[in-house]
Amino acid sequence: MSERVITYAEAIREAIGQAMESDPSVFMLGEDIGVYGGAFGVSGDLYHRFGEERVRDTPISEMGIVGAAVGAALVGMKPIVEIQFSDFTAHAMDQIVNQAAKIHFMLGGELSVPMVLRAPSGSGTGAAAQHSQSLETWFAHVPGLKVVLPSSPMEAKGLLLSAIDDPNPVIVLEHKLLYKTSGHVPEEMYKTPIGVARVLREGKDLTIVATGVMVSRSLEAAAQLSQMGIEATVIDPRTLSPLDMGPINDSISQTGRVMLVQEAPKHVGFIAEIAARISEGPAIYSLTEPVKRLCGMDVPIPYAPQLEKAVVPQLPDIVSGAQDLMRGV
Amino acid sequence: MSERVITYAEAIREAIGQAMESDPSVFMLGEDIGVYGGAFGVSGDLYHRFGEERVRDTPISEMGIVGAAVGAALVGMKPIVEIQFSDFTAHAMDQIVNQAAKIHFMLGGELSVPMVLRAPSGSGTGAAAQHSQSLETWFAHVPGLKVVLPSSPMEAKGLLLSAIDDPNPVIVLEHKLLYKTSGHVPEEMYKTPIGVARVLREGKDLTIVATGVMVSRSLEAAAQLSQMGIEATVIDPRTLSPLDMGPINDSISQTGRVMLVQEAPKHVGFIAEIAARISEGPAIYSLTEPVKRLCGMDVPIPYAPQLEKAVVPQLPDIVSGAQDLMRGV
Amino acid sequence: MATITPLLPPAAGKVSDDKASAMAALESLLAIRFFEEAVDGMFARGLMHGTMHLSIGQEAVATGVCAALRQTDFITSTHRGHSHCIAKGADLTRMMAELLAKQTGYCRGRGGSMHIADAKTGNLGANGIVAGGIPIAAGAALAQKLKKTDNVVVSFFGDGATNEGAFHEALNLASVWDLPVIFVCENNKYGMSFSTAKSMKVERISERAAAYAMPGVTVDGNDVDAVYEATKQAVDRARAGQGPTLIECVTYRHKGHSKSDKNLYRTKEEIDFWKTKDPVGKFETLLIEKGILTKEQAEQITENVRNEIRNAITEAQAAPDSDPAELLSSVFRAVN
Amino acid sequence: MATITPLLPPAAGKVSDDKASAMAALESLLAIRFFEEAVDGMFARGLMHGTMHLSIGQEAVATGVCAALRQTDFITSTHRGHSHCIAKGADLTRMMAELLAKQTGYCRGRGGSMHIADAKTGNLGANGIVAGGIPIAAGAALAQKLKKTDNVVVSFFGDGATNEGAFHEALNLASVWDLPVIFVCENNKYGMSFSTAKSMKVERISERAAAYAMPGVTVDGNDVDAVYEATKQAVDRARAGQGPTLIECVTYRHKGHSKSDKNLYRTKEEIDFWKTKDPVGKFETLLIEKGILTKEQAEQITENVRNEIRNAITEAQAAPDSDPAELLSSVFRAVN
Ligand SMILES: Cc1ncc(C[n+]2csc(CCOP(=O)(O)OP(=O)(O)O)c2C)c(N)n1
Ligand SMILES: Cc1ncc(C[n+]2csc(CCOP(=O)(O)OP(=O)(O)O)c2C)c(N)n1
Ligand SMILES: [Mg+2]
Ligand SMILES: [Mg+2]
Repeated sequence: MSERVITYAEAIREAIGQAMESDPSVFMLGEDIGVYGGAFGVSGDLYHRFGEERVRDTPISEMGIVGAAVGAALVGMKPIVEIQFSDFTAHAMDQIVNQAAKIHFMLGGELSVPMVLRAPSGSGTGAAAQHSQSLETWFAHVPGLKVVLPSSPMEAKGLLLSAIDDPNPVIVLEHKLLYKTSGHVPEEMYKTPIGVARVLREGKDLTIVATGVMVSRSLEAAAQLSQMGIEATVIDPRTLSPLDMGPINDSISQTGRVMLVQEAPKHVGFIAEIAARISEGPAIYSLTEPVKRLCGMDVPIPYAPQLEKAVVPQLPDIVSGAQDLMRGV
Repeated sequence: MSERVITYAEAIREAIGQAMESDPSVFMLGEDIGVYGGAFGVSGDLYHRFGEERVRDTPISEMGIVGAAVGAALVGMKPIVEIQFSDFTAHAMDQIVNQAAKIHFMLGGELSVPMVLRAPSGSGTGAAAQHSQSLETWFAHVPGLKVVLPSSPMEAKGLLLSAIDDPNPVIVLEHKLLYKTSGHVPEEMYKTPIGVARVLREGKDLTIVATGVMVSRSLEAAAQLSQMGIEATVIDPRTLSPLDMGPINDSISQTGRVMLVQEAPKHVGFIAEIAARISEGPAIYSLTEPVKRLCGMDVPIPYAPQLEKAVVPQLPDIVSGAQDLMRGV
Repeated sequence: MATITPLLPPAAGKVSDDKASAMAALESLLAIRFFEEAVDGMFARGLMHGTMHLSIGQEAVATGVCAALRQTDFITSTHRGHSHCIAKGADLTRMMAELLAKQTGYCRGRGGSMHIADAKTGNLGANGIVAGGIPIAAGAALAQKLKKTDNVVVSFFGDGATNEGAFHEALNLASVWDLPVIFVCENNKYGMSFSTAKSMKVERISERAAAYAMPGVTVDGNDVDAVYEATKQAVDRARAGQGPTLIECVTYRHKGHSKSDKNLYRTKEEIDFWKTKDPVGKFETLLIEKGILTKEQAEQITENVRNEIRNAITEAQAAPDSDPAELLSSVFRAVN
Repeated sequence: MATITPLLPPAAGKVSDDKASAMAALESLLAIRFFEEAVDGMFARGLMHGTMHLSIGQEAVATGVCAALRQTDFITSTHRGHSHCIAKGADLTRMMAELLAKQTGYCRGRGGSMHIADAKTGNLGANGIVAGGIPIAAGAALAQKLKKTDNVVVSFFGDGATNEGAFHEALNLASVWDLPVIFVCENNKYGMSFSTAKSMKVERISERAAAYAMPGVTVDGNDVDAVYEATKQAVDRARAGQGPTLIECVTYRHKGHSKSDKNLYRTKEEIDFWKTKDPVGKFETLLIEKGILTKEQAEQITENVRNEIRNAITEAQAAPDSDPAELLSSVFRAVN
């Protein structure tokens, strides 16, 4: 029997549709998610299947709609907010950080905010600096938020179903370049646990830890490296908060070399946390080379295609980064 | 001749007053900075000295006032925005991050945003989770922003004068607990360079890198440690973006041990960047112990005094952290 | 546990016409007043921590509004939230315990004055962020609509809050979705030190309702009856699916904005003038004048409420301090 | 370098009454139309990258507004900003070069369609954030007040933008500070796919001005004269220190929201109806009818503008691609 293959966008839509079918408290709200089907086509036909009450188009007011989701969640609904581009979460940081993330703790534990916030993240579409950021670092740093970055259709569905089920606010940063990529996704509802990293490939020479769109890029790089006789382990943390260091530490104890790959600017980016944890031990004792970070440049994302490509790690950068690490340069 | 001693709040006020005297394009705007004198008394009598046009009370609308500062800066003014508590920058992230930080680059270099955003940061006043955060990580991660954390009256004045003079947006996060602390501050206008770390104390046994209010706390700890025969170097990066690793690397090459201290939650916090840079070399080769981070717990800041103290590093924590590091535990 | 008689609407007409409703309202006014006077005193004596914002002078707003609500209705509140919390029916002991940073407080000592919430009475929480509760109220109202309940949500906020973007976005959402929410602005003429005369150009905040094609009314916020009547109308509209209303209640705070206020921005004359319009005394006098209560009965109620507050303090002080050991495990609700 | 005759106000009365003013306005309308048709075509042929938002059908707004401005006045613009940029006097070659990601483009290829700014003509920038430019406009106007110039600032934005908090906060600041700023809403009836009928309950967006005690007017946004007259009045008020105005220009975009729009949310009839109200043809016809221009002169202008656009494309295409080597050094302006 051949495995069913669907796109990342379809996987997300399927997860939402199944959750809405099985739980009447689940609903969606966001800009242009109705008849338009979502800026990236994610909500698609959900509007036609579930109607305008549960697939709720909103005026352009990110703070308001995230706040509305917080309020609905507080009284027992399970809202899924779509923010059209993750960059626009900048408008909703108060509701995300000062409200959603803190309410359960700050108000003493009786109330909670079972809300999911999904947003397309990342560069690569020529949309320039205000539509291309990778802002996971902000959210991962905030106690009270869980943060997941699905890197494949399979993860997209499973992580989203976990997020919807979670009684806490979960930020799901999807990657624009992944929406049209395909992969096997089971039809039934299944959950990918939040807080568990995934080892995608095992190799003895070096450990690559990558997030978001860098995961598939790193896997491709690993395949090329393998042709050159370099065998890389590739690990996707999947969840940035909480972070599962187990497989990363284990792998480094085998390989002694680690390269951390993220699209976001390097300075004070999420991946520094992994470097920091390694530096605190135990993995530091296994290192035969310093840690290597391969990250976005510390610049806003430019428009021109050649500039945009230049500022985030591309396949050849990952390959040559790994080669450099193997050569100790 | 005895040195003049003033408070941190007075030092900031003096810097603003001198800048406003010497440059008519400098003005202040913020909530309750006029006759009230500022929520933490920083603007004090500036309103009476410079009038309501240049010390401009605003309606409660953080996004609007930061946006107004961006607009004024774009056409040649030098606004200094006060955000009453740094937590409320959550409302202004779009203007700070999507506008101020990116304009110079994204618009091709002709325009720039010479704006200063000052905000009181940190915990310790019983104001609970929405009034006590340390959000420097967010800003430090954004290309196009400079971020400074003055840790003494002397730095407060000097860094602020550099910030006002800088043709780029600079975020100045002041610490609430420092406002009433005193120290020597020269009367004349002087600039503390942005992007240069400061070594406050030299010791051969371990290197302590601390930010914000943790700097003075670490100095106190170092004094206690010295009594116990442990000599610590204490370094204040002062500027988180751009970050000066030189003195940190130099010191580690002498001591072989490093403890990184921040108030903000540990997970994906700024100080991880320093650990990451160490892990990338060259400092990693000098380490005789893994890096140690001493940070805020990954929880929102609680109200109760004993809880609030428990969640951020206190003097005894720094002392015992250093002892642990010396003992290799 | 220390509580007062829950507010209840009059059988018909005004609160001050109906004995049971009027007595409960008087209890509410007094409880808010005495609760806050007590904490003000404890604060001054260094027995309390942090900061706090008192509603002394504004008690009629929360009282008049909550008299029109059911326990299953919801509210969102503000940094100046004791009055809303009490009027919605909170346990005074747990409130006091929270201010005293006790384990038995509403927030287990994690929130303090600015974050008290009470799931049981539908109080979705005070809020340290000006206007922060307004979109949340819209969302809670959206949930009522989706769940097809006939509960309503009241969002309390100040005059200053109406200059925030959150106010605008939330009112627009409530308007276009016909949500069962009532926006109650306590216009006490200042947002901290900044007067409404300077922070906005409209004469009346209720004029802002027109931007959302929503009814807007202004009432005397020191008059329980007036507040109740406006709320009742708005609640009826909301329950009938006719959407939101903005109610402006004009009032005044007698005390400074917070503990650190030197009151440089308003005159003694202005404060004294407003003290003559004190909502608590005014309502008590009205009831006596109308013959709803005798002076003696009023004194008895006063004494009872004082005792409740004293009990609340005693009980709260006896409670254990909040516990640092449980902090790390309290950030997230456990996943089943 | 390819430019058109700069817009200029009529000596008196309407734009369409004054030959020089009218001819410049026609050039502006045509330049916007042809520029966008050209880029639309290049996009379709895969010669352009990213996304883009066209103002085809809305040209009269930017044209009528900018006819009332001086070069030293400022504008802030939007994601749909080509028209504003052209009407304010930008060099068409540098605009085209930017869209083609060239080093000679206004942003050196770093910004693209959504971020073109032109310091020389006072264009403080298009903006990818809906309503993002509105507070910036207020700030630029505050600077004019502080510097005691008599320049004004125009902020362009869409109907959808008026639901954002940024709109509310900025209009309030402009109001309380009496800033020389004119808020120009291009109401094209949709924010992406969401109609104004659904995104707000007011009939006219200009009604929202009342929340800031600010004059608000609605004009036919497809009529250069109407837009000009309303703007002129507002500019006069602003220059005289009498504060801001909100102008709603009712118009329509013929094309989809952006390149990826399937137009599922509006009918063909609606689009066709609005095409009959095309502002460019309408203005040309008016001028011919009024005898300001002959048909031949109009054709000549059309041909000239077409040539300018062709030149712009040719020049832009010949320019070098933008240079990755300078990126890292371009994030900050160097400190002296
Ligand atoms: C977003 C935000 N901005 C500023 C503050 C600081 N602050 C707390 S209360 C207050 C005044 C609020 O005024 P108003 O809404 O009129 O309420 P009042 O205090 O008069 O009850 C201010 C400025 C805050 N808590 N949150
Ligand atoms: C803050 C923000 N939210 C959402 C978007 C996505 N978006 C871009 S344009 C647009 C529609 C804007 O509508 P309107 O203001 O009416 O302008 P128009 O496109 O009709 O010219 C949307 C939703 C954005 N760019 N910024
Ligand atoms: Mg007020
Ligand atoms: Mg529109």
